[in-house]
Amino acid sequence: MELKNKKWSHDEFYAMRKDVLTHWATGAEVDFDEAVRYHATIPAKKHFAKRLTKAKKAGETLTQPRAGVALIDEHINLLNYLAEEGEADLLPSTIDSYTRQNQYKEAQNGIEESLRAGRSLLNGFPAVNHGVAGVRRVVEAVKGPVQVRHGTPDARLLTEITLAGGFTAYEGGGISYNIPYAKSVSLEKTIFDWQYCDRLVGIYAEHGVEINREPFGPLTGTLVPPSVSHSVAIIEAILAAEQGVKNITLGYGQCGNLIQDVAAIKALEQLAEEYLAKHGYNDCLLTTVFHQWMGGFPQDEAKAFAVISWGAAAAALAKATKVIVKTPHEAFGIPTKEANAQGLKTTKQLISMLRDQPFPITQEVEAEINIIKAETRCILDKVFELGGGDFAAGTVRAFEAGILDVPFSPSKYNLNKILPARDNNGAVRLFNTGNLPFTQEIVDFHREKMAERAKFEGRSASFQMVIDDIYAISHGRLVGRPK
Amino acid sequence: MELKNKKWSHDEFYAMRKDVLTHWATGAEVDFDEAVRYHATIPAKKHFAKRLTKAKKAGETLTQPRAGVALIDEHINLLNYLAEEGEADLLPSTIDSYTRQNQYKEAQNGIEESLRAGRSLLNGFPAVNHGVAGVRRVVEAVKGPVQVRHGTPDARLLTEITLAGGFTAYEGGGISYNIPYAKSVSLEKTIFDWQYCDRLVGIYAEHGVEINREPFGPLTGTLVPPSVSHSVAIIEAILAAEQGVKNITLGYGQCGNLIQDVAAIKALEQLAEEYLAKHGYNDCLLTTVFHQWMGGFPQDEAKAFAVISWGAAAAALAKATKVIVKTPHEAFGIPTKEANAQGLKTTKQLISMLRDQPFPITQEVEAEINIIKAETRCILDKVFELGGGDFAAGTVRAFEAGILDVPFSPSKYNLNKILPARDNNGAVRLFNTGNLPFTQEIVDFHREKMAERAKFEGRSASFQMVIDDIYAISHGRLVGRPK
Amino acid sequence: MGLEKAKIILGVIGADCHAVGNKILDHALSAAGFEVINLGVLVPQEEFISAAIETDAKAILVGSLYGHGEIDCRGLRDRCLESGLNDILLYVGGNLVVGKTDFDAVKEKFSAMGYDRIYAPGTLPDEVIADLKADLAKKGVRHG
Amino acid sequence: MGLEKAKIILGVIGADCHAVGNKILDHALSAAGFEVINLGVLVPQEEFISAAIETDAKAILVGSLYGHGEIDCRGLRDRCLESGLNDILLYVGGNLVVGKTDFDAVKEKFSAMGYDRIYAPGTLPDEVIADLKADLAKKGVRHG
Ligand code: B12
Ligand code: B12
Repeated sequence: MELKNKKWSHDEFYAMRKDVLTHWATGAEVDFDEAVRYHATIPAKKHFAKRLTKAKKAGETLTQPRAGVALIDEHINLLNYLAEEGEADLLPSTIDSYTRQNQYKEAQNGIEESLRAGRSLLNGFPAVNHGVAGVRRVVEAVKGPVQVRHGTPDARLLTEITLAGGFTAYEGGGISYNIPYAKSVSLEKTIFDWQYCDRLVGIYAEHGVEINREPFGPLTGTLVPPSVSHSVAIIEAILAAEQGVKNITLGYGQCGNLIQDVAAIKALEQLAEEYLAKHGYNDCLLTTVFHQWMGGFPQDEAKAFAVISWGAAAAALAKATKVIVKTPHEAFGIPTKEANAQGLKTTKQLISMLRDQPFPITQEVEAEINIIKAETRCILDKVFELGGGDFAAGTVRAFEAGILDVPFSPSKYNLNKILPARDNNGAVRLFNTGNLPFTQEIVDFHREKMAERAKFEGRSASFQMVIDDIYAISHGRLVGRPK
Repeated sequence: MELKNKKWSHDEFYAMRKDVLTHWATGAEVDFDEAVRYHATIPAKKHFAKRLTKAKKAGETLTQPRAGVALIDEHINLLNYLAEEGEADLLPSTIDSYTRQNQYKEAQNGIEESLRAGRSLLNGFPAVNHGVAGVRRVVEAVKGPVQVRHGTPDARLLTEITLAGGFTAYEGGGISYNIPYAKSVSLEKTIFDWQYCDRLVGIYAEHGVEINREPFGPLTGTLVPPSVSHSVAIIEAILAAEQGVKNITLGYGQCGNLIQDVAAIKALEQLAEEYLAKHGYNDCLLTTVFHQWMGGFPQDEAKAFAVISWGAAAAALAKATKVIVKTPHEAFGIPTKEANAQGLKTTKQLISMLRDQPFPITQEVEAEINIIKAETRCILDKVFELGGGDFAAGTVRAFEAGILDVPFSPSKYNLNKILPARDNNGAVRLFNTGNLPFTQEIVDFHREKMAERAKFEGRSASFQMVIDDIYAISHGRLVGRPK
Repeated sequence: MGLEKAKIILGVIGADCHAVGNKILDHALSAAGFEVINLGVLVPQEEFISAAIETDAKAILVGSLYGHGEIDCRGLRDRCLESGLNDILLYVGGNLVVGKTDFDAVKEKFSAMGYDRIYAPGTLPDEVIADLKADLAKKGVRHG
Repeated sequence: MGLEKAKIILGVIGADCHAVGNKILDHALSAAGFEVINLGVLVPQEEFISAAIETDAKAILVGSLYGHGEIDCRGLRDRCLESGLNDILLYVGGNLVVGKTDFDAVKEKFSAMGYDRIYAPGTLPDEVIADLKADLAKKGVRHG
């Protein structure tokens, strides 16, 4: 197999499909034509892509939680509670970690233990084990549009089952569900497997079924500079579009400095439009998703509400199409449904209070947009070049060379050479730009920013600064200053 | 008596004092010289004015709750809990409503009923009834600087007792503790009575005791346009300075539109410096206080956290010296100490996360600063003119004429002619400028802003719009749009 | 028109100065066809009574927001009876007690004090108006 | 120097990919003078055991953040014993169970599974280092 960013033929796809559907017993339940007919019966208000498109036009920011439990009825109750009490606009089904690792036996075990224990022992909804019929019970009983959210390097069977089950949106990607989630799965393999998922969405599209696709924007969630996550997001958008995906949501995880966060969403939108058009994908509808702070949270719930609110504010001011919501239990564990609803309500209140006041595109925002764009272009163009004009092949080589490099990734396919830290205003910069293909001007920019902070703090930029920044928000600050 | 903005002579002051100290039995406990000696023993870290000055220099925003209960020990426990668990930088002693109306007998009754009931039946701390000795028990047992916060039209005895008791900061003013709090007390009387309070602070200053004074910025807390509250704040600063007050904190209640709120704090600082200097008061130290949203709150606690957070964010971005904190119980009743600490912690987290990112003075902020300044100058200069060069006399006449006019005031000395409403971005404007002495340009500005919103909503500006705006935040929006 | 408007006394009791809800209720009740005698804020019990006698009002609507409602509202029913206001409706609303409290307990307490209807914090005028119309209709009072 | 460094196995168990805490612990433990054999994330029980045998480690530090700790950590002590690791220290930390839970109950549960020390969410490295030094000293292990 030679990895190329090229639309799979139906033959290629169906050949692989035979095998995929045997990975677990429930694969046999998938009947594509019947599934297409089933999708035709889903009402518009439960349709994810349609709801997003409407929100984009109206300038709304929609709220979406993370949530998933082991058993179907509990899962339905949970989602409906979040829709009603939490006023969530969009719903998720967060998949458990065994399923994410294709450990369906362990997932089955988790279902059974949960039945016995009377509480969920899984950290998510094991959709593959529940099968098409189980998934449909959820889709039918739940009051809003639902998306699959996971973190699965090889998600082929999960995609088959959940889409046949009637989900209208699907998170993930060959890079974004590998680099933060896996240790020793090659990018060649995950990009290839995700071409399968994207192709399946594309084939649904060919049959008139619109499914929203969303690369996982925040990656490791820990001090990821916008240009790094934007590069990954845009590459995944291109890979998806090539396979026929038409409705794409690109994501970004809050860094915490308002100017940088607003600029990041604007830059992401503009760059994605530009690159998709430039590479010949002109019929995708793009929306954006802003993730509330994805790193370590404060344990105190009142303090967690502050972090949640600041994320809500930034999402609203940046006019992201949707916001993924954290909860006051974040530092401890999977939230109760009540805690989850609280995070949603806090977010909803802030978003609706701010919807009438867009953040002005000030000089500072403009400057930040420009730097993010310049950095991202350096990376993307180099990836394309390394791939000899192919983003799929280029991505694999770029990670090898550290041209793409995600901080704190557990993957051995990631070089782990760059080191991010906050500048004196809390924006995420690089105190080591590693092998990122930046111009000297950009490298100097980062160096100056770090020097400014180092001088202010009376210490030199070092790994201790990075550690301080990692703990900062959970300890009540944005910038990890020395004591 | 002819009301004039003129420093009282010692004779005038001491003549009135004799009477004041007889208003309730505890007045006899006041011994000024002994009190001056007592103040000398108060350590710097418990000294309000010193803490504020330090914060101003360091660019910090300090947190302060409202809190007060009927009984001394409970009050001490409450304040220490808020300092420790709530991490409050500054502490209050909120006075109960009977004391505020000089109904010391009812307050005594409330103390006794509270003793019997085992819980506070008063909505604050009845300092006059507890007397100098009682107040000192609080000052000594409490871990931080404490301020008296109340809403008392005639606060002369309260001031005597609490200052002799060792409080180092004192809220209120002849306008700001009349117009929002009284119905039929004349401004002549309250300004006069507050000259007494300010003079007392001035005499303490003459004896080397620095007491911080703070006019009550938010007034009725309900859609008060910045220029209206700024005018009152600056007049009260001038009245206080004339009586010898040297350390003044000027306040503003959050309106909810970030640009307007940031601009309001900047404009307040700049205008106050300008007017104090212009009128010959050159040795006052000015700081600012930002009040989190003072109008109706959402009942849901998660939503209340959002409102609290947005207030914290605005305070931090505006770089106010301190912020007065609301609680998740706001819509229901006096908060438990736990709820109060939660509001403080949320606020603290946001403020410390934002302290490294000042809001840029963008064109939009600049424009808003200019309009607030222009409006406030119109009002202040007219007040001065009406008073024949005297701000005290001018204020009385200005309220009669509606030159000064506070929305939703219960006072019959307020004209109640202006009608505020939000513009399309949520900034508070006037859809009826009443008799405010604005230039035609300013009147047109407000008219255009309201027309813009009216057009957007497809209805004309009317009292219904005002009502919708009053309910908006508690119902989850900033602008009260029609359903 | 034709029919006389039912007269309603409105006011905020005790040392309480919260004026906003009072102004909105005044506006809404008037728009709904009642003749509102609004005593404003800081109203002592006697003033409610004398205004009701003077105007032959059908109902007294007492607001209390600031937390002292429990102390301030006690005895108003007795005063009504003492003053010969035997049939008058007594409503009370606002933030009646100190602190966030279970509303059922509050309701019971004020019900025992003789109030006909007790409203929770944040009640909207429409609810009050509907109740008032129904209660007055039961008493045979109509209004234009 | 002079003294040999005590060897410590570090890893995140099961299907768990949370890498940040693991990297920071590695850094802090190494700086504190331990020889850290960091297995990274997604580590099966067997790998902890074989690494400990191979390196003659004095302690295994198991991390579990993602909520499946209860299932994943069971039986590790037995495997140690089966493999002749009779005297090895077993620490476990992270967000060990699904959901915000009373930590005492969690502690009891993992203590019953044979872990010597159990750490609450958000534990800082300094605490772990101090405990490790103390526990190793008790066993007569010193390190440079
Ligand atoms: C960043 C993050 C992620 C990143 C991780 C990126 C990466 N590869 O590292 C991403 C986004 C990929 C992610 C994914 C998931 N996450 Co996550 N994640 C977090 C988060 C926000 C911060 C973790 C972190 O880095 N903290 C900073 C480091 C320095 O602290 P730490 O990890 O806590 O480690 C310290 C201590 O705990 C202790 N410690 C840790 N291990 C050990 C071991 C020993 C022996 C000792 C002594 C001490 C110790 O020392 C460390 C240093 O101080 C936490 C919540 C939080 N804490 O705020 C959730 C959290 C851990 N994640 C959670 C979950 C459920 C998931 C997912 C399943 C997705 C989902 N349902 O939302 C997936 C898991 C996928 C998988 N297979 O594992 C849950 C776990 C729930 C539970 N236990 O009930 C948490 C608690 C969030 C929540 N409340 O729901 N996550
Ligand atoms: C604005 C406000 C103020 C302004 C008032 C300005 C003014 N003159 O009007 C200022 C800043 C001056 C102020 C002062 C004080 N306030 Co105040 N204030 C508020 C606040 C934030 C909003 C009130 C408001 O205007 N709401 C909007 C209107 C439209 O709603 P409403 O008042 O609730 O009225 C509606 C309903 O309740 C109902 N209703 C009201 N009355 C009646 C009567 C009847 C018969 C019926 C049927 C219905 C009804 O209908 C109204 C229309 O929908 C509330 C908290 C909140 N609700 O969020 C606190 C609050 C009412 N205040 C409170 C307190 C304690 C005070 C002070 C003592 C200061 C302090 N300790 O902080 C002083 C009181 C001074 C005094 N002597 O009264 C407490 C009361 C506590 C309690 N009951 O346990 C509250 C609840 C805040 C809190 N949680 O601590 N306050």
